[in-house]
Amino acid sequence: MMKAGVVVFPGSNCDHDCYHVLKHVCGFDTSFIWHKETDVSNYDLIVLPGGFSFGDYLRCGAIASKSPVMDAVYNYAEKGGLLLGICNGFQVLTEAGLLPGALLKNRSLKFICKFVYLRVENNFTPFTNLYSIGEIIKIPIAHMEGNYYIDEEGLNELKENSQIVFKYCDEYGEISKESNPNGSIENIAGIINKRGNVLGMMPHPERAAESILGSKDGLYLFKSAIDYIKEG
Amino acid sequence: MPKVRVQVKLKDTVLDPQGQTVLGSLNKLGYEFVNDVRVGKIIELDVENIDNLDQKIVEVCEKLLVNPIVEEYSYEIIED
Amino acid sequence: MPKVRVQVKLKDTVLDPQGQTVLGSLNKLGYEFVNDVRVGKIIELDVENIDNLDQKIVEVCEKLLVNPIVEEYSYEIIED
Amino acid sequence: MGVYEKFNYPNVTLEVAKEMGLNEDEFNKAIEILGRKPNYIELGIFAAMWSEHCSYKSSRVHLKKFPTDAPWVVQGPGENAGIIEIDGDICACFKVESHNHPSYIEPYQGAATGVGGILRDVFTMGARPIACMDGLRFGDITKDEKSRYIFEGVVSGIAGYGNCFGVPTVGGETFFHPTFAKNPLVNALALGLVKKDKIFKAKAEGVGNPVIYVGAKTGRDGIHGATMASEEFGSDSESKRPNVQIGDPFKEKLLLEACLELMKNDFVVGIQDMGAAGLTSSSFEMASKSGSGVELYLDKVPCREKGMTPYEIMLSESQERMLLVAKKGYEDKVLEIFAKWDLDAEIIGRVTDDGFVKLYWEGELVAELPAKPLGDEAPVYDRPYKEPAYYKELKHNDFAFVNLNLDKTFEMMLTNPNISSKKWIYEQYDHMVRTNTVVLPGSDASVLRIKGSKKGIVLSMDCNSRYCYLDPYKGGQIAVIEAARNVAMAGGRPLAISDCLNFGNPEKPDVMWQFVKAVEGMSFACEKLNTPVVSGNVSFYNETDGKGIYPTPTVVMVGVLDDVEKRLESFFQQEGSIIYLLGE
Ligand SMILES: Nc1ncnc2c1ncn2[C@@H]1O[C@H](COP(=O)(O)OP(=O)(O)O)[C@@H](O)[C@H]1O
Repeated sequence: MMKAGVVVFPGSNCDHDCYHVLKHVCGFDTSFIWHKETDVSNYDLIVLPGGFSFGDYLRCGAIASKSPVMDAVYNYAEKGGLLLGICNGFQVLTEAGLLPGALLKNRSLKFICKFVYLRVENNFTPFTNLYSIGEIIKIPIAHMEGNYYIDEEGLNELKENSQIVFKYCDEYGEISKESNPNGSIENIAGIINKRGNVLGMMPHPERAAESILGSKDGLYLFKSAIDYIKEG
Repeated sequence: MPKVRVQVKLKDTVLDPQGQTVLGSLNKLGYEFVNDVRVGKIIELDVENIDNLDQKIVEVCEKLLVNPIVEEYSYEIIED
Repeated sequence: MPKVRVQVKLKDTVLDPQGQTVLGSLNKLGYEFVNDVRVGKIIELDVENIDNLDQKIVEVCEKLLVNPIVEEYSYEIIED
Repeated sequence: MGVYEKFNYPNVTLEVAKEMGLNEDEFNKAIEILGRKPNYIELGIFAAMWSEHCSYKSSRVHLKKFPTDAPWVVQGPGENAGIIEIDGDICACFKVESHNHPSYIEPYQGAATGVGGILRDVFTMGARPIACMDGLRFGDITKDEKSRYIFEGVVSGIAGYGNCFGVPTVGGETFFHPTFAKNPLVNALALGLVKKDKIFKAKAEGVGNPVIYVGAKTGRDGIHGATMASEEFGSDSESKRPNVQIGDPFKEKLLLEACLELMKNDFVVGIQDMGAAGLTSSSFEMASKSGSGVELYLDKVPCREKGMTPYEIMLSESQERMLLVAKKGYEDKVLEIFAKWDLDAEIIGRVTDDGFVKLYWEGELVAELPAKPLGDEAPVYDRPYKEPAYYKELKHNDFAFVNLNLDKTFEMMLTNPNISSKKWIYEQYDHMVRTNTVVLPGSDASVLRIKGSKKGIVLSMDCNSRYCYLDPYKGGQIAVIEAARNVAMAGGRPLAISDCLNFGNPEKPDVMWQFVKAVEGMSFACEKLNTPVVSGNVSFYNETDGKGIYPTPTVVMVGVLDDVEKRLESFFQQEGSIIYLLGE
């Protein structure tokens, strides 16, 4: 059976949601990984969930990125393990240096929780192989600091390597200032590392993985990972 | 054009959860030489060289930049 | 016991939405003499008087307090 | 040197008692109960326990009129929150509470700590919070800057606390009217799930069992302002003035997880949060409910600020703290769990059986008070009430609309903040975390699924302050009925309510009349609908410059939906659907 782990920082609050989807919706053998643990070698997929890892004090994800478990997670990723950071998890990944760039306060300076549309920019990743390129999917966001920033050089590199995976758009796929909820550079909502095994995204696929929640579009992200793992 | 640097701090008696969390993290990372942490704000204003600058700055601080119920402030004018 | 005052600012090249919002409100309130605003952080540490204080502070800043991708910092030690 | 000399506590006189908020009768009653004059610390405890906020002295006689029973009621009023059965042994635990005055003083922190307080009420009972709601009242934000500032601060305070804690704020109510300009209302609801056999109560039983303090350190936050006559504390009194309470949602999240982990074990005897009047009300409540006593060693209480005195420690309202009683011999286990979550936990006392709360400071007995009489013999007032003049006048008023220009009226309505969309508010709240919200805010009622059950929980918060002003009896009825109707329209069966009664000064017969009538109207509606009141809160003295607010008895109706797949939203779903108009 495929094994998934959900890292739990003291202020994680989407940990149970991720656990629920991985275990009950996707059928992973799923366990929580406490932030003080130091061995994470035994997983097929590790998720850094959303929330406020350490109250989001100082900078979101900064303190979490220094916790003992992150050394182990770093090594796991170095070895090619599948790693997904959602929302606060994305922030932790940038702070830990596993993904480039940084997440700043939303342009509005306000927390935003709502459904948004995303355009799939790259379906050649372990997390998006079941989507088609240009597909428009509906997934909620819920964050205060989702405004992705990277300098020009970094941005060019992201583009050259097709590391931009999701962009905010409107329901017709239009990418514009209006469809950008937080001021993110070039409407970026999710990126992957060069090697292609570490994905960070602000939107919450686990909140859109059952039809009762109003969208199942996020489910295919997890299913993509399953397919990828199966194919070895 | 002068710059004004306003420092805003939580009053000493007001709980600073952020500072406490940072302190806890630093100590856990082995930086035991840090005994306390308080986090405040610094607001830098580029201003025009008006006559009653001091008075205006105080006004701006008390009207908008500072919440006197929990914060206190000081400022300095840095001529350019 | 010395105090260390660390100032953390967003780099000039990074847009500061908080500063822009403050600027907008100030101008709306009629304080036209303010031309630009940047908001940063000030982190005050109460520290022990260790030998290699400077070195340790730099370490603490680069390891945790500052994100070099978007921020820059300076610090001063205030003896007591 | 004893504590009283050391801290320079003044001699107790009627004047001092009055400064603390006790009147002459109450002061004499305190003397009668003790058989002697209370000392300064004891007097402070009387004042806190007998404050309107803690004792419900003006409302108690009337609250008795509420129906509180039904077969599905597991816990009615009297505990931290009410509990009803939802599906077999799955129960919902909920309560609404006000944080009006603090939100006027400091909107962000006032609202944030209001959310924090109500969440603690729910999880001290063993329930994991799964939803919050907020009922808000402000002045006219289109004209009044200050009201706008309060409004924005309150909304971000609720967001700041709830989002970080990780509970979805799934709905609420917002109303703007000049009557609330200087008395904004912030009513917060929390609802949690608990298994029927896992409910915890505020008990202090078992002689010798340790009393353990957990959570944040104690500071001088929110110590009753009136009691802080400055000279008594020496020259640095400025820094000792009461502080605004600051919320730390991250700490509260740790406290939640630690408490729930602790409660899985059977070595917890009882637990109580430290809300209003902090350590005072929690220790007295625990002792008096169990008919036991407690000894507390106040110098053991973890303090945030230097030089805190026993008086301040007893009356501090610092947030994110709990008091619990564990079985003797399990102290280490308790401390271990809190250490895992990086929280302070300290044994600060033990349970006795003499019916007294005894407070020690460095070995010295500094206060000794009987637990039960302080609660049971608290003053109760049947305050005079009288139909106000305005009511008669309004009755004869003709509200017919004249010269109505439809276009203008329509435009006026759409631009009125009371009618326009509340998206600006609820999009700042994480209303989806925990992935149970299956009808999102924006609909008349919100619906939550329960993982592992077919059923859903339906929630609606309602009150029309204007109706309640025009006719408090009917207004009270309408609040209950509207909430029930909203629940029904989402497909739910209304089961029970929690309420938050916001009124002006109860010492004014006009205000008291509004209160009595509203309670009677609500009672009538609750009886007819068979939806008892299982928890609630009263907030009086919402007055500034002698002007009270429109009476606002906020109602939260909780209902059950037998098949959550059958939930309904209150908007048109499809082109071509047929529209019916029901009723007259
Ligand atoms: N303070 C608030 N917090 C969260 N949701 C709110 C708040 N105020 C209003 N709402 C939501 O906005 C929607 C419309 O509210 P309201 O205009 O009061 O509805 P109605 O007038 O139909 O009762 C509801 O779904 C309600 O839950």
